[in-house]
Amino acid sequence: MIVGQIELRVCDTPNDDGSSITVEWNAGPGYRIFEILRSTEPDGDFEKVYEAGAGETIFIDSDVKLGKNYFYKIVGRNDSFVTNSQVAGPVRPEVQYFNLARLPVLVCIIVLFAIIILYITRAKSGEKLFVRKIPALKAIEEAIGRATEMGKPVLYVPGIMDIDDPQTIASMSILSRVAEKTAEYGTSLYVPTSKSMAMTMAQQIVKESATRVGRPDWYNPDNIRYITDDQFAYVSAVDGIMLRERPATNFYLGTFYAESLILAETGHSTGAIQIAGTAMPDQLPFFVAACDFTLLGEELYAASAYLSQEPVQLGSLKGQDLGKLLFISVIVIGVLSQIFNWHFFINLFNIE
Amino acid sequence: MRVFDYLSHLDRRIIFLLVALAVVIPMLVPLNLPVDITGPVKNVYDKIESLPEGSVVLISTDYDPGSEAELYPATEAIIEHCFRKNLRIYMMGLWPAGSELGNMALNKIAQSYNKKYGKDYINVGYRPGGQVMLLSLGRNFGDVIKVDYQGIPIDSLPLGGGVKSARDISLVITFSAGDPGILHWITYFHARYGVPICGATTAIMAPQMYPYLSSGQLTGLLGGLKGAAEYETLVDKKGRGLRGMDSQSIVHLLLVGFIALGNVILVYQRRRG
Amino acid sequence: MINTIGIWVAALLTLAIYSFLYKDNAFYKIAENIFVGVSAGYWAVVLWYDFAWPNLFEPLLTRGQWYNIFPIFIGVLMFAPLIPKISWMIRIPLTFTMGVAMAVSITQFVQGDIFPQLQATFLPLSGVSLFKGFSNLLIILGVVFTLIYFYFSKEHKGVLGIGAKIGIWFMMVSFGASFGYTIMARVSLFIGRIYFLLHHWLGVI
Amino acid sequence: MKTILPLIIVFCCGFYMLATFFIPARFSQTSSQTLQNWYLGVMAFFVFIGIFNLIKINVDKIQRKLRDWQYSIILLTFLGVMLGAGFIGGRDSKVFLYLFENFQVPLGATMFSLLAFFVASASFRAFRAKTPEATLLLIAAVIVMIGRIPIGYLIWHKFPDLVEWIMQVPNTAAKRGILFGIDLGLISMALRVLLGIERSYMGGER
Repeated sequence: MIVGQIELRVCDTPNDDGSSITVEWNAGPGYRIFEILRSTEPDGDFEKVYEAGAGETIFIDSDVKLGKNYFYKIVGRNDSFVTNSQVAGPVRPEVQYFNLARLPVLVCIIVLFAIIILYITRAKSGEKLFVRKIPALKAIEEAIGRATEMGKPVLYVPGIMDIDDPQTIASMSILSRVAEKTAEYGTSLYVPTSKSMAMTMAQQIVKESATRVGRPDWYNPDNIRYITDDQFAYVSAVDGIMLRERPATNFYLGTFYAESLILAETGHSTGAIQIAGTAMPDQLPFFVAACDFTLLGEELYAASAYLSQEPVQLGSLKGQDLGKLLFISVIVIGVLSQIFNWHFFINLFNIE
Repeated sequence: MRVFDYLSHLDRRIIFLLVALAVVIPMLVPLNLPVDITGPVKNVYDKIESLPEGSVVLISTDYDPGSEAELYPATEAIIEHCFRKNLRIYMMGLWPAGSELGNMALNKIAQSYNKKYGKDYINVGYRPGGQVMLLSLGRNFGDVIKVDYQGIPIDSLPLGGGVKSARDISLVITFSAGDPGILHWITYFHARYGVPICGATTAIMAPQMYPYLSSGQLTGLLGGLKGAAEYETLVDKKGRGLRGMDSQSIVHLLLVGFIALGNVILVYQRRRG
Repeated sequence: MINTIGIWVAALLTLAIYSFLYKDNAFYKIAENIFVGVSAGYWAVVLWYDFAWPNLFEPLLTRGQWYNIFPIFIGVLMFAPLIPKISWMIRIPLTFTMGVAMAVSITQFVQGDIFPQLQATFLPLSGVSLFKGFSNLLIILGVVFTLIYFYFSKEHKGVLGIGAKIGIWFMMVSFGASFGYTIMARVSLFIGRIYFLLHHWLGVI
Repeated sequence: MKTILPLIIVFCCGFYMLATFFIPARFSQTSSQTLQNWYLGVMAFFVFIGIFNLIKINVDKIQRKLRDWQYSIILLTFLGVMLGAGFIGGRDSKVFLYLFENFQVPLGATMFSLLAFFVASASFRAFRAKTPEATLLLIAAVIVMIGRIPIGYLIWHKFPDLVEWIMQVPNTAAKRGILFGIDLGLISMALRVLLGIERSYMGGER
């Protein structure tokens, strides 16, 4: 069996907190194990720090002290051979204060933030901003009106995730408008939630909304309640509410998983008008099939800005639109890079 | 055409009843509809066929009762094949509830092939720790696994003591319903130790695995119940997979029928204005 | 014995849930209330043992990390609405959670979603088979037209209107296909329940 | 105070967390880890206000003998047993696991499996060729449904390949386009929250 040389490279692990050294090696086939040895002197006593298998080529040594010099060597073995590599070093672990590998992410965030803030300031300065109509949003008010005429309640399901999910926040923002309208009309509003914090937030929102339209007496905290954190148990209870309270209008806005269709089909069987919206692409087909109106993906986020009609909020929508144009341009440049082999551009998008 | 008027207001409970019958009847009276064999499934079969007798296959049950319907039939079919080829099975699981399901299949099939626990197969149960655990497992099984699922010291079992590192494993087969699962085996066990990986995943996950199949990081793949049915055809042992596939075919055809009916009604209603 | 009871309980609860497909009834209500009761208790216990205890209380009580009194205080404020005078303080835990969560989502989505998805769209149009090239072009155009649909700043008329329309077509194909693709997995779940009833409970197959 | 303090908290926590993402040094990583642990802990701890609410509403229902009040007794009994078993006996206690395995798991699986019926009723109703868009939806769905089952292969052996192509090409394209929109919406939403422009979550105060 031919056993090749072992080529050894060591360096301070890039973009870390100075707690490790990266050891990499290249060896021919035939080795069974590699022993990685370390010392603080080039000709001092080397001690074994790691034993690697045949397929491994990299080891991160995190048992090192900041700012101290280290030397490494590797012993490759199989049943009949032992090969020593050259000693590599010195290498010293150091702290990095900026993760260079994440620079493209920082640039992307700054650019997106900048364009959104730019449009927000332009909107603040009184510039008129046009935003096209979103059909599902127009339907919200009509649907509440319908429930009022029928003397039936409105059901609002804010998704099954907690308030750490941006979709839940978007939903809460829409809830505040829905609550205003229902309070104004004096229609009951049920908000069952699957998470305790979401319940707390929804209670605050509905209460304030009622106060704002001068109907604090309308607010009933018992209508905004926690059911259970469990996905399907929550759905079984919401289905029960639909069948027993017979709401005339159902809103499903927020994060949904497989339960989307269970809710929408049960709601349909009770004859309710249904307005759904989610940024979960996998669940959109089911809402589109079973509901009367659906906010697709980004429209859920746009909804709160749109409903408020506040210039600052609308400004951020404009910023998002510029972001889309930016994405399209990046895609075009990327496709051109593929054709003309501009690997530099494509590699910008490699993220550790 | 009163029929269409009736159908356009068809009570959904009739649809529900038909769906239920379409599933239950084929389960009671198997139809044995033929199943085509796809490439990735054949690859799993060929890989197991190619292993010499006595090789150790590591089976990882990375699912729970939620995906039992899709993955358990595949578990049985593959264990069947391994025992028939006189391979030895080393079972573990990355999901807490998986090892119980694996045990059920293992004990059932071991009996019919007269295989002995400890010698021909063992189950070391649930192993938490994801990637870190898999990395140290490949290097040295002894670091991670000290006892089997019953608490018996691993070294006292002939098969347990014989497996020291990834080198002693000829093939890993993971039954995976999510994370941790098949991706961990590919990225941490195949990439590091070069052990070939085969997998059975839920139908939803299967398309995401195609890139790994084409790159060779994954040797073969059973997707969902259909994969299990194909495998049962290959090993010629009719089980839940084939039965389930009969039900699947009937339900799918029923749905296509419903859609066609819905459109006929639509055309009829349009004609009448 | 205890196992047999377990199987009977599971089987009867399964049937109780299915009875809901016919119409709402007392059996469904029983199953529903058992389900909510058991699961709410289950999650309270799990959330406590897996998150609240190890992240808040354990470091303070067993490792003496005194500064962990802060998050516990923040958590206890969940009861603030019970006292009208300080009820506004409920905003402190809410805003704390959201501040951390929103920041984490931003970095996670830029790094884990936007970058890899953009890169995956830089598909080769030359040097591949004609069919592959066509498919790649279709993906690129599909992404662009779908994005155009989500353009809010202009009325969807003229060229923009055509682009948005094509975007909708792509989405409709995607929705239909995803719907059809999921059916198998959903039916598998039902097969699993039927197998449980027929095999484990009744023992007929 | 009632508005300013929460806004300061959201701003500081948010931008500090953003900064730590780019700073590998130890103080940054440990503090960001600590903040994340706290946030997970606080959110989990909140479950007790939910349980409190659940108990309150059901006790109230029983006391006032509202419609279906009898069922609330069942709910509270099971809740009590689970909480008792879990907090006194521990989460590995026999009763706790038994109730989980023989009640919660089959109930969850059965609720989930209702989807087999609902995909049928939804497709009967929704997949009608009313408009060109609806027609596309319908055709794509039918092709995929037939191509996924063995009979599809018997009808035309390229059927499964066609399904794969639809899933990998037009489906991927549309999903990705939707995702980019979602990412932008999310980032702008998160930024509005961090800057205190979006405040409706605080009870709608503007």
